[in-house]
Amino acid sequence: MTEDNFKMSNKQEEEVSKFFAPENEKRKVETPDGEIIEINPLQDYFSDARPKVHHPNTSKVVEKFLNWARAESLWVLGFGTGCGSIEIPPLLTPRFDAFRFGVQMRPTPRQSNVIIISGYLAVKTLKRVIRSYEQMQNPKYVLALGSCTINGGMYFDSYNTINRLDYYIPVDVYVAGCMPRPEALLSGFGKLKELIKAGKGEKANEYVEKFDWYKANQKKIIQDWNMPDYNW
Amino acid sequence: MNIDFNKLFFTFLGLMIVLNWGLLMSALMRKIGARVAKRYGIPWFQPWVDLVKNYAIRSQITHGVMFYLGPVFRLSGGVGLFLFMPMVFGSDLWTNFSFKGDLILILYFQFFGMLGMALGAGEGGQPHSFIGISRGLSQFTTIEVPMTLAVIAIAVQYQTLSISDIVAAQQGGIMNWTVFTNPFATAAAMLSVLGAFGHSPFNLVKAPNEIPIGPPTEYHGTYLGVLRTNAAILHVVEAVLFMNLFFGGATTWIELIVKSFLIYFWSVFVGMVFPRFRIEQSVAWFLKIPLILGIIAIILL
Amino acid sequence: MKDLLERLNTKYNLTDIKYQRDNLVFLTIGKENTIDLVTHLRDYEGFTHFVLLSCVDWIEEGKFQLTYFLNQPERKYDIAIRTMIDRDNAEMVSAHHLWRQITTYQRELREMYGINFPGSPGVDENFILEGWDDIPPMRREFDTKQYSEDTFFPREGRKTHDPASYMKEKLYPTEPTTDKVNKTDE
Amino acid sequence: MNNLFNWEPDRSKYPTVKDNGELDVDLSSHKFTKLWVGPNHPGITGNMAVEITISGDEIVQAKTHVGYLHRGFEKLIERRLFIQGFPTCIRMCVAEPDYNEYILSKSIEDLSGIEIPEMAEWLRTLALEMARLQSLLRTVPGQGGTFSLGLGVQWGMYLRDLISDRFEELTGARIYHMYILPGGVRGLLPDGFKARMEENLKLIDQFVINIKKLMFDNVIFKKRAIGVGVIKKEWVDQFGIVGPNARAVGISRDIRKDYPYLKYQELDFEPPIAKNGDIFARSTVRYQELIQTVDLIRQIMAKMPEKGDIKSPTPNVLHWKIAKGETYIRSESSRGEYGMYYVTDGSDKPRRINLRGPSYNHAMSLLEHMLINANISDVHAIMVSLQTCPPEIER
Repeated sequence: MTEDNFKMSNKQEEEVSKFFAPENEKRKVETPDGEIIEINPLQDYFSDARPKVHHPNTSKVVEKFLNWARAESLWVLGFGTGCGSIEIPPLLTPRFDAFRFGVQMRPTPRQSNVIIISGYLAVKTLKRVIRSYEQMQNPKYVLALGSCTINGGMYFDSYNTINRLDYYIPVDVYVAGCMPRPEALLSGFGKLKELIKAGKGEKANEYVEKFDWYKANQKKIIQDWNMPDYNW
Repeated sequence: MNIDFNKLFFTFLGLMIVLNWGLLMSALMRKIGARVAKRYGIPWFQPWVDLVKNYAIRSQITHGVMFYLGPVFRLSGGVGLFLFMPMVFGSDLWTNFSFKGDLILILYFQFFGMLGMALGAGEGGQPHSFIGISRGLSQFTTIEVPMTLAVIAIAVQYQTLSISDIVAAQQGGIMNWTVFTNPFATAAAMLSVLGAFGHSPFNLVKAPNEIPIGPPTEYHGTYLGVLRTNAAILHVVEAVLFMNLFFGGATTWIELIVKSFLIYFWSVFVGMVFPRFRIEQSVAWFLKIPLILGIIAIILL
Repeated sequence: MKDLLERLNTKYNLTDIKYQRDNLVFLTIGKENTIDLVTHLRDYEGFTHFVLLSCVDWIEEGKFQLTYFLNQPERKYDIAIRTMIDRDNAEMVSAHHLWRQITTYQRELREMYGINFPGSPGVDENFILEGWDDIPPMRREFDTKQYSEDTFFPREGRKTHDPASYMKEKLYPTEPTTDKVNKTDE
Repeated sequence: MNNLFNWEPDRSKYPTVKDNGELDVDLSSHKFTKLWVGPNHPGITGNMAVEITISGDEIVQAKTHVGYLHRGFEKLIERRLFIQGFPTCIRMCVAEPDYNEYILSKSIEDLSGIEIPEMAEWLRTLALEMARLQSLLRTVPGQGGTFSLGLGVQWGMYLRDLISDRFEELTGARIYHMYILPGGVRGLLPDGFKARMEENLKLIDQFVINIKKLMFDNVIFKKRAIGVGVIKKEWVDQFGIVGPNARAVGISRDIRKDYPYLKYQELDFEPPIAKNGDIFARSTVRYQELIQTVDLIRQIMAKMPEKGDIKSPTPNVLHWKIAKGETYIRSESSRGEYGMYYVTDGSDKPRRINLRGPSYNHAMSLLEHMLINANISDVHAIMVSLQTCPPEIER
């Protein structure tokens, strides 16, 4: 198999990409360093594309069924961002066993639907959380744990932890406490399921609609923003 | 060219049965694992819900053409394996498209999905993917050696390359099964099946908490749904292959379900109590014990 | 312990000696001789375990106090060597060649206090903070609460009321209230 | 003198070293891959990252990145009263919060000259040992978990939850107990505590037998763990290795024995020691410690008095001023020497606190050093065997 067999001419390639997805055309972009480069979105992993709103299915019955499936199969990103992550292992082990409720851990953001922000977020972690959140696919949900995500909790005066999570990413359910017990977390999952089944789990679209506001907030506190604005 | 629509219909029906049984089987295995760990475990319908959820993901991204094709190749590997596998012995309808010499084709199809996946996941650009791919290919190559030896031993023993004929030769009592007539070949193959199913100690392709989760790291939504569909089919069909070759085949669907469950359970059982090998240890292990067993099986013929 | 200090006193100019416990002594030495003393203790007195390198900000005196904690595992002594350096243009001789972990401590002090350790590997790299452009946060003049309120979006707390006046206002709304307290909680 | 310190790893193999001492790692040559293990990685211990460069499966460069959990505790406690520091400081390391409570309370008592009653000392010892038991129930099977032996982890976490229940009875909280406060402890043992604890310890006795069969007698576990991640004896002082990691090399250093605190003098125990310093030796040491901790808890419960004073009088906590002074308090956590440097200046707030966590050395300089020439499969195993805990590195 040589490479030539698969290679289309440049013109063909352009036509194909125009036909399938206009956002995959070649174009010039400005990198975070201020350099202007030409990219081919099909080959390069650089994106300056804004996120898109993905509307729910127009058929209500179908959407209801899909929402039921989404609610019963919550795949959680295994990213322990703060001290709340100490209560995640008990959640998955015999005592509390969240698997009963369709909660499973996934190691990669691509495959997960729920991100648990387990407690306080240092600014350095916030950057990674935003990246992970944006790499997750629509629909996606955020479960914020602990009082630190609500108003800073006991770190209200710390110079390195954020005070309000909902200024940076949209939050579906808050679980209060320091730290919240696994039972509270399970109840939070229950609440999230109710929201999804009622069709209210559309926070991913809300993020897109208020994208500029969120980005402005994020850029205000993350000083060295050396990544594209949106990482898919 | 005349198309046998009756055959096509039953093949498709068989595929659906195999798919659903594969999903149920994976749920059962996870439930058994949970019970050993003193947990209640997932609900039995969880794999179906996961599948629907994955297909219902709204947004999808791509890394290029091969990235699209990776899961497709993988699925065609699984379905191809199914198409040429006689499922129920003695039934004209459930033997799919098996023919004389299908044994060779099936050995090829086992590798096919892996290669397609390698191309697709490689284009994903995630380092974990291609570390997993290189591990998977090197391990699979070594699995093939004892496995092929065992298959050759059986082919020589029964003087045929047709799976249906091999099953036919094993009928008429439990003592006619290959597991008793040719124990060394069976042992070699049953050890290599551990690697084929990808449970611990040979789960270093996906290797949770090492290179999470190997090749499918970048796959999501529909891609992942396709991969999971394929996994469900592949696990059953591979179990059926071993059932046909070594454990006397199945004359009814019930027998097929029981036997494939037991064969798959064997790999889960081993995986429950053994940690994972490193890649060079895994390769060395396959080239030691199963290989020697396979060579003995050849020599004893 | 006492004999050890007598021996050291003949060689070095030690001041401010204070026994916190029988086996823990704090002492002060000039900036020039600090690394010399630490090396001497390590090589000849068996203080092979380096416990801690810390810094205390005495902003009133315009000094940073660096504390080197050494431990003698065989005879179970601890010595804490204090040394005072200037707060402006804070700089100290690097000790990274003595113990491996000192590199990490010096990176932290560089970032948190702005003390420079010329020659220490990777001392200018980011350690904990990322893209920090304010004054080093552990210095006393850095007001973390002010910074937090300015940078992160603080959520207004619950309204608190003075119980007496609030009740009065609720119960007797016609009467004009004089001392209505309506401040926000932190 | 310097040549005695064999700091640089074996670089005789690929890649070549340039004349100026730098490694010839050119990423564009496609011979090397840069890989981030963490912070979003299920195998990482806590929220940290290791940036590794691999050639094939072998690691040629490693660098630890921390700061993802930085909350600025030392700054925060500087602007809180002495008593306000007590609920704040325990969040410094989540796995064993009681050690934070103990070293902070002990520092304040040491500087203001408060003696605590005997009953409080016993209760503190009990709380610390229970915290150690909790931590070991996570780490010992966790080592198997790094090799994908998840079964032991599940069993261990169940028992850990039972000990959490006992903590809840004793202190009212599951994770952040806030039990040991300056001057004593917050409460006596509840009725029937000892009997329920004994029931749980019996389960742990059974678990200890099972985990030996599952892990330490397992062929593949031995194959993965023996000879991997070796710490050499001379590194112990060079890198400041403490606790079980030092004991696995054969150097017996245990704060509980060397600098006895609380009631450890009255307890009968001998810290376990292993020789080889590899992952297997370290997990064996931890396994022996698990058995020993169960025994210690039994001893404490047998020897402690039934009733007694649990709190010494302290000044009014709202106007508590401590004269100028400084001290260093250390204790032996399950990871090793856990100390606090505490400076007061005569005001009602501390001038400076500095936590000395064992992970500070283990996860930074030592891990970076050990990972070179290791296999990529062993990164996680080495990290867990050092028992790194990121929150105590960056506080």
